[in-house]
Amino acid sequence: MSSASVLAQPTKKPVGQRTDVVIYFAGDSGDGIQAIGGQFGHTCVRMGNDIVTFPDFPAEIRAPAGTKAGVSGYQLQFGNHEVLTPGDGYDALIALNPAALQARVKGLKDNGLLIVNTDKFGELDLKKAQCKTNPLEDSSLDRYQMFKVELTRLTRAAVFESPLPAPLSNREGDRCQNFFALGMVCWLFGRSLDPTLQYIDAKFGKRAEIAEANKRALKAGWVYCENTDAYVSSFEVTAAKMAPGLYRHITGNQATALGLVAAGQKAGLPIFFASYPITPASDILHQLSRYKNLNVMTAQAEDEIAAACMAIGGSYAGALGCTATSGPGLDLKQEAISLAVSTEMPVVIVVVQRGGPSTGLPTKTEQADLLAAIFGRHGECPLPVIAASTPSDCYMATYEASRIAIKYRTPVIFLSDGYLANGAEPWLIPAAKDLPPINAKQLVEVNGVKPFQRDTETQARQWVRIGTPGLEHRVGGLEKDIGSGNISYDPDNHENMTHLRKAKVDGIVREIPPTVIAGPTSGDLLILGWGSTYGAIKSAADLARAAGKSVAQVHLRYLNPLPPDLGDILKRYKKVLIPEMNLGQLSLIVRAKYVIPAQPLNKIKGQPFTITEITNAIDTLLT
Amino acid sequence: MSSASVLAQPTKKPVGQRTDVVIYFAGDSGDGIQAIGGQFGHTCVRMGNDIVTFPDFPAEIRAPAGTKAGVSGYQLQFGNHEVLTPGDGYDALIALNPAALQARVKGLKDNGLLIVNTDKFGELDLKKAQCKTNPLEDSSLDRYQMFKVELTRLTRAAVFESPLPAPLSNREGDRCQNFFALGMVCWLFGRSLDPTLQYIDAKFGKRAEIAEANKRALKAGWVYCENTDAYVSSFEVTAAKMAPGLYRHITGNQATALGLVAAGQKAGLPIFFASYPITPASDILHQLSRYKNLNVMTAQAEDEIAAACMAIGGSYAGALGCTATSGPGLDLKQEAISLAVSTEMPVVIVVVQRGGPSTGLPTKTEQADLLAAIFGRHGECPLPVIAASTPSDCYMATYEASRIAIKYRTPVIFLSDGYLANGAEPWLIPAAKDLPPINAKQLVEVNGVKPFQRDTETQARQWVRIGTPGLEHRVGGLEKDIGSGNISYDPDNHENMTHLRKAKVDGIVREIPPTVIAGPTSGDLLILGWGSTYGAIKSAADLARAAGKSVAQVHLRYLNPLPPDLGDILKRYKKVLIPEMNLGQLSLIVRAKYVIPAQPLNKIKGQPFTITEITNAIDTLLT
Amino acid sequence: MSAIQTVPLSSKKLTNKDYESDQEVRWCPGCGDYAILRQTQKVLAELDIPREKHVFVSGIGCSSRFPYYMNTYGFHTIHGRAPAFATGIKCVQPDLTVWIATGDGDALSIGGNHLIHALRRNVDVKILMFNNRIYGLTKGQYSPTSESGKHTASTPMGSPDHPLNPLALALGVEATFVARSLDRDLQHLGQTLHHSAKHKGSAFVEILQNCNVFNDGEWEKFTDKATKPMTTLALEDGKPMLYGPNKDKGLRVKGFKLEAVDLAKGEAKLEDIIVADSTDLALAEMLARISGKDSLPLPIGVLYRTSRTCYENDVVAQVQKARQDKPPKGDPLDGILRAGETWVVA
Amino acid sequence: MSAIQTVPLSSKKLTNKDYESDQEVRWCPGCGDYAILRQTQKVLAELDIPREKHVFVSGIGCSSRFPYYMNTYGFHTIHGRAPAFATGIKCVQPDLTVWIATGDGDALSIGGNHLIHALRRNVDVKILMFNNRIYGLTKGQYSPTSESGKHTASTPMGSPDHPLNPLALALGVEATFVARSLDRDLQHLGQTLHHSAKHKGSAFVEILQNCNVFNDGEWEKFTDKATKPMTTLALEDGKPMLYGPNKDKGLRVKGFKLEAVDLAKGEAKLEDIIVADSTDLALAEMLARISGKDSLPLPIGVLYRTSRTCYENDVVAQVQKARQDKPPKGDPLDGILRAGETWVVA
Ligand SMILES: Cc1ncc(C[n+]2csc(CCOP(=O)(O)OP(=O)(O)O)c2C)c(N)n1
Ligand SMILES: Cc1ncc(C[n+]2csc(CCOP(=O)(O)OP(=O)(O)O)c2C)c(N)n1
Ligand code: SF4
Ligand code: SF4
Ligand SMILES: [Mg+2]
Ligand SMILES: [Mg+2]
Repeated sequence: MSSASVLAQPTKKPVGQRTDVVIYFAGDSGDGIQAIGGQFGHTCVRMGNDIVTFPDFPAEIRAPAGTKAGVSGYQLQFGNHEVLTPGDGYDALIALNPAALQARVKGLKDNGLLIVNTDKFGELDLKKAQCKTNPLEDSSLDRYQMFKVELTRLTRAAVFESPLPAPLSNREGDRCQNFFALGMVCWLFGRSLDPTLQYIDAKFGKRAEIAEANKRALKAGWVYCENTDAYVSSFEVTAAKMAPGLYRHITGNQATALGLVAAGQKAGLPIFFASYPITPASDILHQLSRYKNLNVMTAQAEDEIAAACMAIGGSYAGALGCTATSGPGLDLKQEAISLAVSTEMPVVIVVVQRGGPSTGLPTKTEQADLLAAIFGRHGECPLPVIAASTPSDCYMATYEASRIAIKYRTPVIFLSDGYLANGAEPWLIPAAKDLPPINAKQLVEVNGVKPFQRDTETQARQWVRIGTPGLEHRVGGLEKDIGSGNISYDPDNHENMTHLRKAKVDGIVREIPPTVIAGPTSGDLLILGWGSTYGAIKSAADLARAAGKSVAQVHLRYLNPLPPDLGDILKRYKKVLIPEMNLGQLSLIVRAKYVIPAQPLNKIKGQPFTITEITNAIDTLLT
Repeated sequence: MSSASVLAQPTKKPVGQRTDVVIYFAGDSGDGIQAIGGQFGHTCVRMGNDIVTFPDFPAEIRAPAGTKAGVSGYQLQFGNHEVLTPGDGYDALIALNPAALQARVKGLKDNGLLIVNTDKFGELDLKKAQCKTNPLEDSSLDRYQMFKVELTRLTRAAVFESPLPAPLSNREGDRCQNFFALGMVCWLFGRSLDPTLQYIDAKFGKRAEIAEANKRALKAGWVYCENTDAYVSSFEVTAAKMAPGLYRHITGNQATALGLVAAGQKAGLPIFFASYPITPASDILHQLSRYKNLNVMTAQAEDEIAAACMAIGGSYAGALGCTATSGPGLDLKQEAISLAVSTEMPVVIVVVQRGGPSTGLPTKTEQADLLAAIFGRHGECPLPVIAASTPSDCYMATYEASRIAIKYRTPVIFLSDGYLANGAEPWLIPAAKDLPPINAKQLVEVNGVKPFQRDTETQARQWVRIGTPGLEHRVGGLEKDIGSGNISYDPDNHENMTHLRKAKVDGIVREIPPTVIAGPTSGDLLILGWGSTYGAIKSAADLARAAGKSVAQVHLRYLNPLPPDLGDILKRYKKVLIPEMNLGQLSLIVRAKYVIPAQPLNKIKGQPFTITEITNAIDTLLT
Repeated sequence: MSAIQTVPLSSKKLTNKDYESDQEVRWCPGCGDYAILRQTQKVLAELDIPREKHVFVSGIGCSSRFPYYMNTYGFHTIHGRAPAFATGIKCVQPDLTVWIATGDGDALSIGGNHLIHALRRNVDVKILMFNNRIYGLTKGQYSPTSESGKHTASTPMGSPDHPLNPLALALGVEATFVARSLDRDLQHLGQTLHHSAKHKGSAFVEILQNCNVFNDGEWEKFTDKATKPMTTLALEDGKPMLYGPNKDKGLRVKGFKLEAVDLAKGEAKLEDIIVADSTDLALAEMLARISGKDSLPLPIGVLYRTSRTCYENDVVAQVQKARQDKPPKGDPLDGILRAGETWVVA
Repeated sequence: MSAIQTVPLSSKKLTNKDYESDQEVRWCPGCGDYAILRQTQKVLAELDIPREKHVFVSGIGCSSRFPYYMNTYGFHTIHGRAPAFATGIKCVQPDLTVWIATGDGDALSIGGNHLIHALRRNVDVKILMFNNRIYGLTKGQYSPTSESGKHTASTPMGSPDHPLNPLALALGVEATFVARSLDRDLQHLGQTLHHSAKHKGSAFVEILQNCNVFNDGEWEKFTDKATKPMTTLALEDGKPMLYGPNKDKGLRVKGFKLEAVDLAKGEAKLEDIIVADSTDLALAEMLARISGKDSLPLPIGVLYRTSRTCYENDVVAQVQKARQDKPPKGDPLDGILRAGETWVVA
């Protein structure tokens, strides 16, 4: 279904202009925050803005109501230009209860708009939120524009204003509060209600009374702002100049799933995806299990080890075997991945990084699995590692990971993270025909080629279609004779094979296009990044250059092997800054490989970098 | 049982003198090569020599008889000075069949002594060994001193010379061939037969006919050389000047087991050792299960994951939890180790490295698990890593690993390898009282100290004796509040905790004594090593200095954190060479940390370095 | 005995409250886990065991958050491995009462192997498996106990797996105590927990638990007051297996099969009805096979119990025996360092 | 059907020889594995399946070297995980005949979880478990089937573990084919392998195998010609369970227990003797519990078989159904990329 863009709801009040706005919705886990956040983002996109979103929710399915631990948040930036991060400070915070206020008000800019539901500031509410005094009454919020709303009362009034198609309980009525709030926000930022009205119909269509109640609440919120005397004004953000074409929303996990499907289609192979659920990777399994009509098989394994082994078995049998997991699962899969390296099986391992160590912060983002991806297996066990920089970029990154896995007959790790996985952005839908081809040639007949024979360019060994008469052979994890593939304990052979495995992966540099440098090709500072830090780094680098500083940016897709021209590039700058959401993992590799004193900038809070944090680091290094 | 040293068997023939000799015994897996190799080493030791041994056997329990794959070898160097490696080339090779000859003759020095069993060079034997022509007849062995013996016939003659205490089959008689060969070698190198005669009695005592047959064969081998006209001469190696004291033989695995027992004794804690068998680590379990009278509990778990978890459970309950494994098992344990890092449990993880990746070369040695030990877990998950340099050094290294684990409440990885694990050397037995103390203080009463309170120096948190009334608390793998230990999703807290975990491990530098430099304290070349390469590096460095070169040696016990003075030391040499049995893992860390272009020297053949290999690298670097 | 000992306080009588920790309970409102938590706190207060001697070990899952809410010792470990941690704990401190709180995913999917090995070893731990037939914490994928064909987040076209029967599995590996109870039958749950606590050895208790968010109503027909009498059969040793609102239906054996009969309708006499006997393995296996899907009522209570040495007892006994048989002399460490063949260099 | 297909050659009749690979067999002389290898080669030659359609998958262990010696496709994987690899293989190429060669350690210790999940899913693989009650490859530690108290390299004072009963485990997880045979009874072994090959679904075959190096004689009383008639009972569907040199001893049911009776001594009549019926689960469970340690003979042959959809069939069928129900139009990839809500920027 494709739908045209929509226009702003007409208002009678004066409207200001802004180039971008950052909004934060916050409430209880059960308050439907993710729904209205997503819906608001969608509306912005339909109105032609670029957006970046950042859902931020607790690890519990439903943490105790009213507590800070239970706060669910949704941050979103929309603008009339390319938007790269969810934004540093918020222009507006919608806080549906005191806990949400307490937990998130730190991020609101001075003079920012603060919408609070005054009906939720009773004594018990304050206690649950661990407020000693009522923040609405002490002067702690003086530096914000406060917009107090009796959200609960007003919602009820709107919902039960006239009879509904069927009776609804008070509790059910109260559940519509989020849409009342959304209605307000739509008014405030001149957003159309249409996409949301459509959404409500589609979602609650089967229960007309609920749909009607939510629609009433949504409209009431809008009308409330239009009519209220409260001193707040509406802003408008005009449409961004986006490349023309067909767009859709996409999260990183969706893009990852689509990238795998695309690889299967282009390679003419079935996808065999085996996985064990784990936050924040589970959605990839959910997505893929809905693409069976594109020759995708999915299996929920008994654990991560089995998932990896099933995927390898799938590749052995001629499919593109893949699996997805997060940190703890990566640890568990390493032994199997090691077998895939040894037996040269094309497998894609998606790792959606989250806060560690151990169970850590399962719903928060981090980039601390890079070294584990590259070095986390016993023995010399090299494999390619690839990362994506934005949610939609997961599509091409996964595709590229698959292409390399197939071409080089090797497991490839694709590194995503919690921020990419759950973050959404508008995506100019690429055409299938523009994808680079994937040659998934398998040996399907006896033609003089031996199962262990290698491609002279890639060093990839044959991918024998098992079941083919005359090609019967055995593979395994013991060291293999470099020629015949039979077990070999010969010392020289082992050294040769070890070098061969390394050379094969190192040889993938030939796949890497020349490195793109944003900014000057030599100068004072190069910011080198990888993964989801892209947006923040680009914004900060752009700002620095706009301020006349000699700052360039390189963002890596290939982490192993590194691009062949990287060493030369690095040497052209006086300083190199490497921002990472870890304690300096890419830094370690770059320092070791190029023997340069690259500066790490580390943040390890389960939250993406803000632009300001990177700007500050630039300023410190350049003075 | 302690036994006095023994004197050489008196011979009537002239005797030459040597400072050291390298011998290689080779035969079929079923030929008893390991037995006579061990026995010969033992004899040398009893005669006052220093020795280093290197058993080298196939991965199969018993590979097919007569094939190269089935060759079992035992290399041994003995000398009248400190012996550091099993030797580069052999002075003598005892080859009990053509396969053994074919597989090992490469290592025999020119003009070296080659003893062959001519009875085993029939057509079938040659075919099994894949010999096209009979090597005894073509001229391929001309550069060796060949000593052909009809070993089978002579052994039978000796064994059945007169009636035995009970009848023996021909096959059983033939099994004595190894002792005939040993008898010959004892004559050739002026070794006493007494220790072997004692050994035979002890081992076969219950079956007098077998004991008698073996003794006859042993003596016959000696007498054969004494009387034979073959042109071979006997050499003697006088006793080495070894520090006075009580000695024993020890392998790395024995020393590792003893180190753990020592730690338990000194800390006043039970040892709870849980493990899953894997070559070459299994023996540690076997050893420890024999020390139950020293308060050692051992458990054979269902797999490596369970073993690690059991060990952590043991530590949680107040014992010193430990486990041992090899590469594939390390991969599997990483997720559990990550929990031990997060919950701060003192656990010792022994990793006996072997050839990888995957199943690789399970009976061969390698040093390729260093990066996996340091970085192989998801998230930022630091822990101390410690290595041993010789078989007997495993004792102190394991003890130190345990001491640090307990003092800092952290899992510690101790890296051994196949060469250390199976290699034996004489060991001046240390006294229990000389070990540094271990303070294993646990919180066993309510005294105002909180379970998550930290030691101000070490940052170690309390080790609460669970079961103590009033100290009930909960731990887990989710991120913990830095003060209370309760679950915390707070961004700043996570960053603080991440830094705290790193600082705690980094702080272990305070345990590291000043680095010992062998050779000049500044100069042309520093050779930096770790693990079992010690002997080869020391020998080569000593030789280089003797030849007037400016070459120093530093050998690391602490791999993480690295010694605090290492950076300064490295900078004092023009070049740094890092020999490793991997593709440059320590090199990577050193280059990253100190930003110096250290030179890797890599060997990855499942075999230890020879002195020559290191000497060559020195020569290349210094010219 | 192991060297690790703690001194128990003279234990005053405790109440449920004493077993509530200071941590907020973070399950969804309405989750069956609440009832299990409350019953466990109640049962513990009734047991004659000092509070500090209880340890709750868990894996990962909603259910595995359990230890945080118990004011005892607690270890929230990693997914599926709780039995292994518990085994280590028991070997080092055999006098602790070790509980495992686990889910159907944690225990039977990733943790299946550790579970069966703990059970066959008869490690003295009480395993409470909260069976909601779904993965709660990861938001609704099917679990090893989900019925085949089930539509979930990961199986939009239905699950292709045949489910595991937890009780049949436990019996198959010769667990020494196998029981089933319900989150919504507080009294039965309390009793069952009590029995498990009293059992010396591994106790496996499957607790049918409602996940009202991702699998609401899964067990309703067994827990709903209206249907429960006909759909469940509470086993009581020595008593005939009767059920139904008027206790006039019962189970009878026919060949090697169980059969439901109606006494009121004269289909059988009381003497025909099997008498519950939790020591009969073959009977337990037949009962365990009742799925509740056909006409037979689902048995709840203790299906089987037997006694066998506990693993940790043997482990500890070997240490004791070794210390008796080979008592270390002098400094024991010096003793073993010098054991075996040694020689003197002068 | 999956997209992965190969074209079979018109298969000429093959012999044992054709199933021997060119690799040297590297087991210890006298190892029971040799006999199993030879029988398997023989059975394969007799089956109506082209050679290239066989795949042998294994874990790690002496037994797991098996695939190297079979001139078929073979995958020597990692310790304990063969069932998971096999599941992947079967889903992608369901028409292959997939065999798993595994040991008691590989299958039941580290691999226990994958085994039970493969069995309950009924993945169509033939699992040959070489039970030598020891770890051979790692030189003689006890395994999950070793009797408790066993003295081995790792248990000098005796194993503290109660052994697993592989057949009871398999039945506990509702395996659809459960059998036992002996390395030394070539004919019986051949037949049993044949039955397993013909079964559609997971077939679990325990093969009692002698490790003459580390556990010699473990099964001697069941394999030795002299004692075998009294110690084993060969099950044959439809035939009464008779054994003994003169087939005059048999098994009878008493309550829920099996009992050995001597017909010659008049202890029972032929009608009292149970008739073998491999479709009766309760009977199979009782037979599986016979340990061979007491007076009852150890049953060999097929204890149980039933039929159930195979996992991979469902997996593949869902793909087929999805392709029928939602046939991709145009370039299918473009189709899904553009599915859902989209909008045009002009
Ligand atoms: C190694 C690992 N894999 C996966 C996960 C993700 N995970 C957490 S809980 C869970 C399953 C929970 O299901 P269950 O055990 O039934 O518990 P419930 O939430 O239903 O109580 C999974 C897959 C994890 N935490 N660790
Ligand atoms: C992950 C891992 N752990 C441990 C090992 C060591 N290992 C190899 S085979 C084996 C057990 C073999 O026993 P079994 O499966 O009974 O086979 P058998 O040799 O008796 O035929 C073990 C523990 C390994 N190879 N990989
Ligand atoms: S998701 Fe289900 S099991 Fe988990 S807390 Fe919520 S209701 Fe309970
Ligand atoms: S160790 Fe045992 S099982 Fe392994 S090959 Fe030798 S006899 Fe066979
Ligand atoms: Mg569950
Ligand atoms: Mg075995």
